[in-house]
Amino acid sequence: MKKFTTTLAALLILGSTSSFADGHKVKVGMITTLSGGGSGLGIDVRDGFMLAVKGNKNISVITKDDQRKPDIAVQLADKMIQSDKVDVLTGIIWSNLAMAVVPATVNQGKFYLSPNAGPSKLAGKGCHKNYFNVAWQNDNLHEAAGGYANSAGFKNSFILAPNYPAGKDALTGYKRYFKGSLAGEIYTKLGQKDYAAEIAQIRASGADSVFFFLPGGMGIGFMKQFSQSGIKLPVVGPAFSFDQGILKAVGDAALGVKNTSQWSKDIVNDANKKFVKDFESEYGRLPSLYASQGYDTGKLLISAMSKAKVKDKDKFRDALRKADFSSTRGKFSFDKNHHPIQDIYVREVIKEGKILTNKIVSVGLKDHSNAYVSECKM
Amino acid sequence: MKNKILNIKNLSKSYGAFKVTDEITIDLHFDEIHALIGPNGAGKSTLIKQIVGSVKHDIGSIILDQEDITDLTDVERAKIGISRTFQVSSIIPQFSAIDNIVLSLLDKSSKTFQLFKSIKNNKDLYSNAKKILKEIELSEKSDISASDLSHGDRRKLEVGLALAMDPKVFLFDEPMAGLDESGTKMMINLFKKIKTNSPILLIEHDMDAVFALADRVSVINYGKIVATGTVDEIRKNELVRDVYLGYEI
Amino acid sequence: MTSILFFEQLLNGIQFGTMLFLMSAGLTLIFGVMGLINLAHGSFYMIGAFSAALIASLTGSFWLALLASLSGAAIAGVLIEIFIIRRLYRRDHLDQVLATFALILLLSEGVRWCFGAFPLYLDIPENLNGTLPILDDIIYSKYRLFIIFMGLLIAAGLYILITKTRLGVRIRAGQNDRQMISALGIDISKLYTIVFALGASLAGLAGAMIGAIQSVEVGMGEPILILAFVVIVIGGIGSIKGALIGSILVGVTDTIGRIFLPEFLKVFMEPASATSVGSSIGSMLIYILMALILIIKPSGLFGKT
Amino acid sequence: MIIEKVFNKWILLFLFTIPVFGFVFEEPYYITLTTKVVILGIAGIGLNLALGYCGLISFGHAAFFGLGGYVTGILSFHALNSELMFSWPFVSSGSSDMLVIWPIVILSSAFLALIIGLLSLRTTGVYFIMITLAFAQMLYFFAISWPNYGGEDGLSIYMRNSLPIINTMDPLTFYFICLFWLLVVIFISAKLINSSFGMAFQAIKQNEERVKSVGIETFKVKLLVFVISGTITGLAGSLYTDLNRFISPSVLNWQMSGEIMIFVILGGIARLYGPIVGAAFFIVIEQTLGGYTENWQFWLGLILILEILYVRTGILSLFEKKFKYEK
Repeated sequence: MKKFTTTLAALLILGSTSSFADGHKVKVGMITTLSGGGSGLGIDVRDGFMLAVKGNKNISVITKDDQRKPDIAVQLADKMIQSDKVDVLTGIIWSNLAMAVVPATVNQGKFYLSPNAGPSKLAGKGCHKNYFNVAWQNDNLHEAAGGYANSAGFKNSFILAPNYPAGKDALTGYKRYFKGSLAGEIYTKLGQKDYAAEIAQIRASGADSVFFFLPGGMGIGFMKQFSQSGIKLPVVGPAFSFDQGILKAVGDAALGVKNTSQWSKDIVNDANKKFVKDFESEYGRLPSLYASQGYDTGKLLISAMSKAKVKDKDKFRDALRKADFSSTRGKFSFDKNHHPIQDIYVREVIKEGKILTNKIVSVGLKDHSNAYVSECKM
Repeated sequence: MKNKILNIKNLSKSYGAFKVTDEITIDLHFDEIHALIGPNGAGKSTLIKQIVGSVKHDIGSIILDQEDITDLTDVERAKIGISRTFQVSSIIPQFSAIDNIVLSLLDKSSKTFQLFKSIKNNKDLYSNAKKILKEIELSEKSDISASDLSHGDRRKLEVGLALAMDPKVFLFDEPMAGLDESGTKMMINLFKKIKTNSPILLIEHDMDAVFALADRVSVINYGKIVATGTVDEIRKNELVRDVYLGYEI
Repeated sequence: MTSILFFEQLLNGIQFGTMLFLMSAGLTLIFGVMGLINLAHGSFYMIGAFSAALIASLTGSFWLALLASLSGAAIAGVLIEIFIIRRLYRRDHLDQVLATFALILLLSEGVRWCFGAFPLYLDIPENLNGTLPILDDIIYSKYRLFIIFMGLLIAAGLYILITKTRLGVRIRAGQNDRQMISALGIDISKLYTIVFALGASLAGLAGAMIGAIQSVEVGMGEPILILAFVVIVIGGIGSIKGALIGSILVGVTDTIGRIFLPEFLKVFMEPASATSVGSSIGSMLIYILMALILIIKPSGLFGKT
Repeated sequence: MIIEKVFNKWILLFLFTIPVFGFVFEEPYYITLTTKVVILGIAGIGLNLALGYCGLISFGHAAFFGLGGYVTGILSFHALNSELMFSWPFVSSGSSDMLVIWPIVILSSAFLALIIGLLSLRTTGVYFIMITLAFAQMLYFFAISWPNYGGEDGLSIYMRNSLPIINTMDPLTFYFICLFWLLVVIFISAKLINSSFGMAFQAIKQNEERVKSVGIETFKVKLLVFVISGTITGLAGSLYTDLNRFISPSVLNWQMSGEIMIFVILGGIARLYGPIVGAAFFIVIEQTLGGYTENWQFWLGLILILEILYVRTGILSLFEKKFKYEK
């Protein structure tokens, strides 16, 4: 019976491509960071997405580099909407760029599928029916870190993050779940790479654990310097500083560190196995968190396309909301504000042969949604 | 005091232990050309810089027309009537000759700048500038950009810039250096004519010109005035001979 | 805030300062001798770090990697000087700014092309890992002490080079009077190439030493470039002594400021806003310092007026 | 010179027609791009007055661009949320009317330029370059960490600010508003350059000591030029916020100062239309190269270097050279 339905579905799709070609085609605009610092994330999201939609003739993708500049991202969004007439936008890595692009995009009736950024404003008061976040709300991984800290018995944490909105969200997220006290709370300069001064403070603070959110090169610097400082406190952080792309730059300093993530390459399900295998054979490297998010975004889009035409906005939106695709993360559904409900895992950095990678050690928060659902009027 | 337009007393300036001017006292009478001579590095140009205020002196006073200008800035001194030329031609290279003169006329022509009125339409300014170009015999070259002028013409233009300001005193720093014979002659005549309006403190190496022009001569060496007097007195002064060995005095 | 912590932070500031010195010494030399504003100086920092990471991954030796950073940056410096920079000495500062800005784009993307978009791995040698007790209660990172030591060593080396060697005489001559060195019969273009390569290699060394404890990635050079400019302007452009003192001043101000300012503000304000306001002012502090110094001394601390 | 003047007319003609083509052929993105060229051109013309004509090499004009942008964003943000902005010395709840916003932008940019100018103009040469940079960096770090208006995330205003009668959300209409300002700014600059004041500040660039010696207070002249320059760039910042309906600290970054400077140098310094040509060239290169390769910045760098080494004095000089001695 199952076989029959899939064949039928395949026939239907085949049929539709010829007869209703236009209605089922979707034009995707991908705005992501492909040059300069941080381009690794954008490249992974793009590669993951392209892998997911590979061979699908109904999807055409226009990719543009936002240079990590919000004004460029806004102009690209304008171009894609006005000139290229895309139906769906996706790709943005950074919260500040998302804040610049998303509101205008969804207000113009286009769909936006976020493969990475999930600023609290877009989850709460600023939520929108056409905005779907396929990754996480920004606070999620930090909340899970707070939850993990409780279960690990930490009583007195030292926490630090860069002095910008996402950094503040991170510390808020951790504090929301962490039940112990704080030995210290520091906001560092955005882009800072040397943490000698902060590490000295950690040493002097009497903390029993450290939580940090320092994305990109900032985290590499912190981890290396922290491990050299000889301080033996346990460290926990979100996956960003321990992900596949970045681990080899951190080196052995990261070994044993616990980090929280909604995805890991060792999650056991068919979709994930296929994704990891396909990604490696396609691009010759291990997939990262970002690649998985790009991939899931692509799969979500395909699932919705099989249910409704993109021009029929209400039906297409309903189709998206169902999230009827097999996610690399396993169980995946959208909450009322179109942000994921998913398990957040605790991973540990290990060595597989000579390659550093992550292994799941426990589930940090089960079926976790986000704190802003009630603020969202939709 | 009354016959002195410029009166400089005990002007001193040192860089560390090196005294570039050492208690210089010198004055300038109405209607005169007072020449300042001395070997290279004696402190002549530094003295000019201190009088115009581009270099701050350490002690001493400068009185112009019975007004103490010691504490005024260089621009304020220029405004109340001290006008100079530079030892090395200092003009606005990309301006035409006439525009250089017009620039020099600006301060006198109006109290404030015209922000939006085209300067080229200001007929008065340009006709005044033409008169000055005529005096320095540059009328034909009025539209040539200053950087394309010959060396001699630039020296003339330099003097023209000073003329245009119609100052109380002129400080000329080697105005005739590198001029040909006719140029020197023109300058000598010009200086004789203008000194009745505004007296001139003249630094010059061309001794013939100095002796032809100067009413008084001061000799400076190692930052000190070693002698002051009329041309004849200076010619006879033994000390000056020592300082100026090699010059036919 | 204990005095131990303060002392440790002071050391951190000095360590940061000595690194800045390696960057700014080259920058100030290049400006002093050739009159060149080199925005691409940060690119040599990056090239040094990438050369080191490459050699370290091939040989596993940190010391060979340091050598590679010096030579890699120097080779890049020589090539760039000969093909591009040499034509800019006689140009005005604006052309130099534009051309070296363009070089940043070229070199950053070039490096990304060769090495990929992800940061590279470079670690410190095993025997410099960990800490060392100094004085009674203070323990301090061995590697950071090594950085301070290297910085001072190079400062001393530069001092000897400039005051005691023939090359130094020529460099000083070049700083004072560009016409003079040609009158002395010195091959200027060779001298310029040497000075440029020297500056580039110092920046490269700094990149490798810092890359080992921070991260080796594209774009790592620009933030430190801006800081190095702040340093040489504070110290007075062209003055090596100014660069040294300016570096330490900036390093200490930045480190002490960003840690103690929030603590200090907590005396007057509620902790949350003190942390936030303190960090904001902390990140502006060195620019405030520089503006103040220039307002009082328009040519920097040791600049020629 | 003759050819350059003709070329300038062509530039104006292009500026009037390209967006209309974009409209007719339903390629509104070309309108957006040309609007960007015009706005960045205005910013460049502002900088050019200080940098090109008066020799004040400011590496901190992003401060004015960003301030203009933020003033616009903040006023409109408050109007949108009907939140009180401040209640002293008078009650204000912002505004989304361009006719209110523009004067406030102009006044505040002028004020900032006055302060920065007063402090910076004591220095010269590289010191001036760096102290202006320092002030812009201060604002940048302040904007990043100031939470009220979004910090690093920036501030979205969703709707363009409005004008009476006119619909500013229409791309072509907004374009002509920007073009109007460009013409105003060109007109003002041309008038200034040819005035006695212009004569003074152009002379200062070439020989400041001489200008002092003829009794002109060069400090005041430079300060006024700097203020006018900063004000024009601030106005461009305001339009840029309206173009994107968004403002963030990235426009205060030193790279923004660098880019404005590049437009000026690229087009040819001290040429009235230079910054427009520079901005257009830069954006066209960015767009075309960006379409072909991820590594477009590499090629952009290469093109810029070749331009500096071989064209030397800016694109517009190509249209001048042959006639130099016929002036």
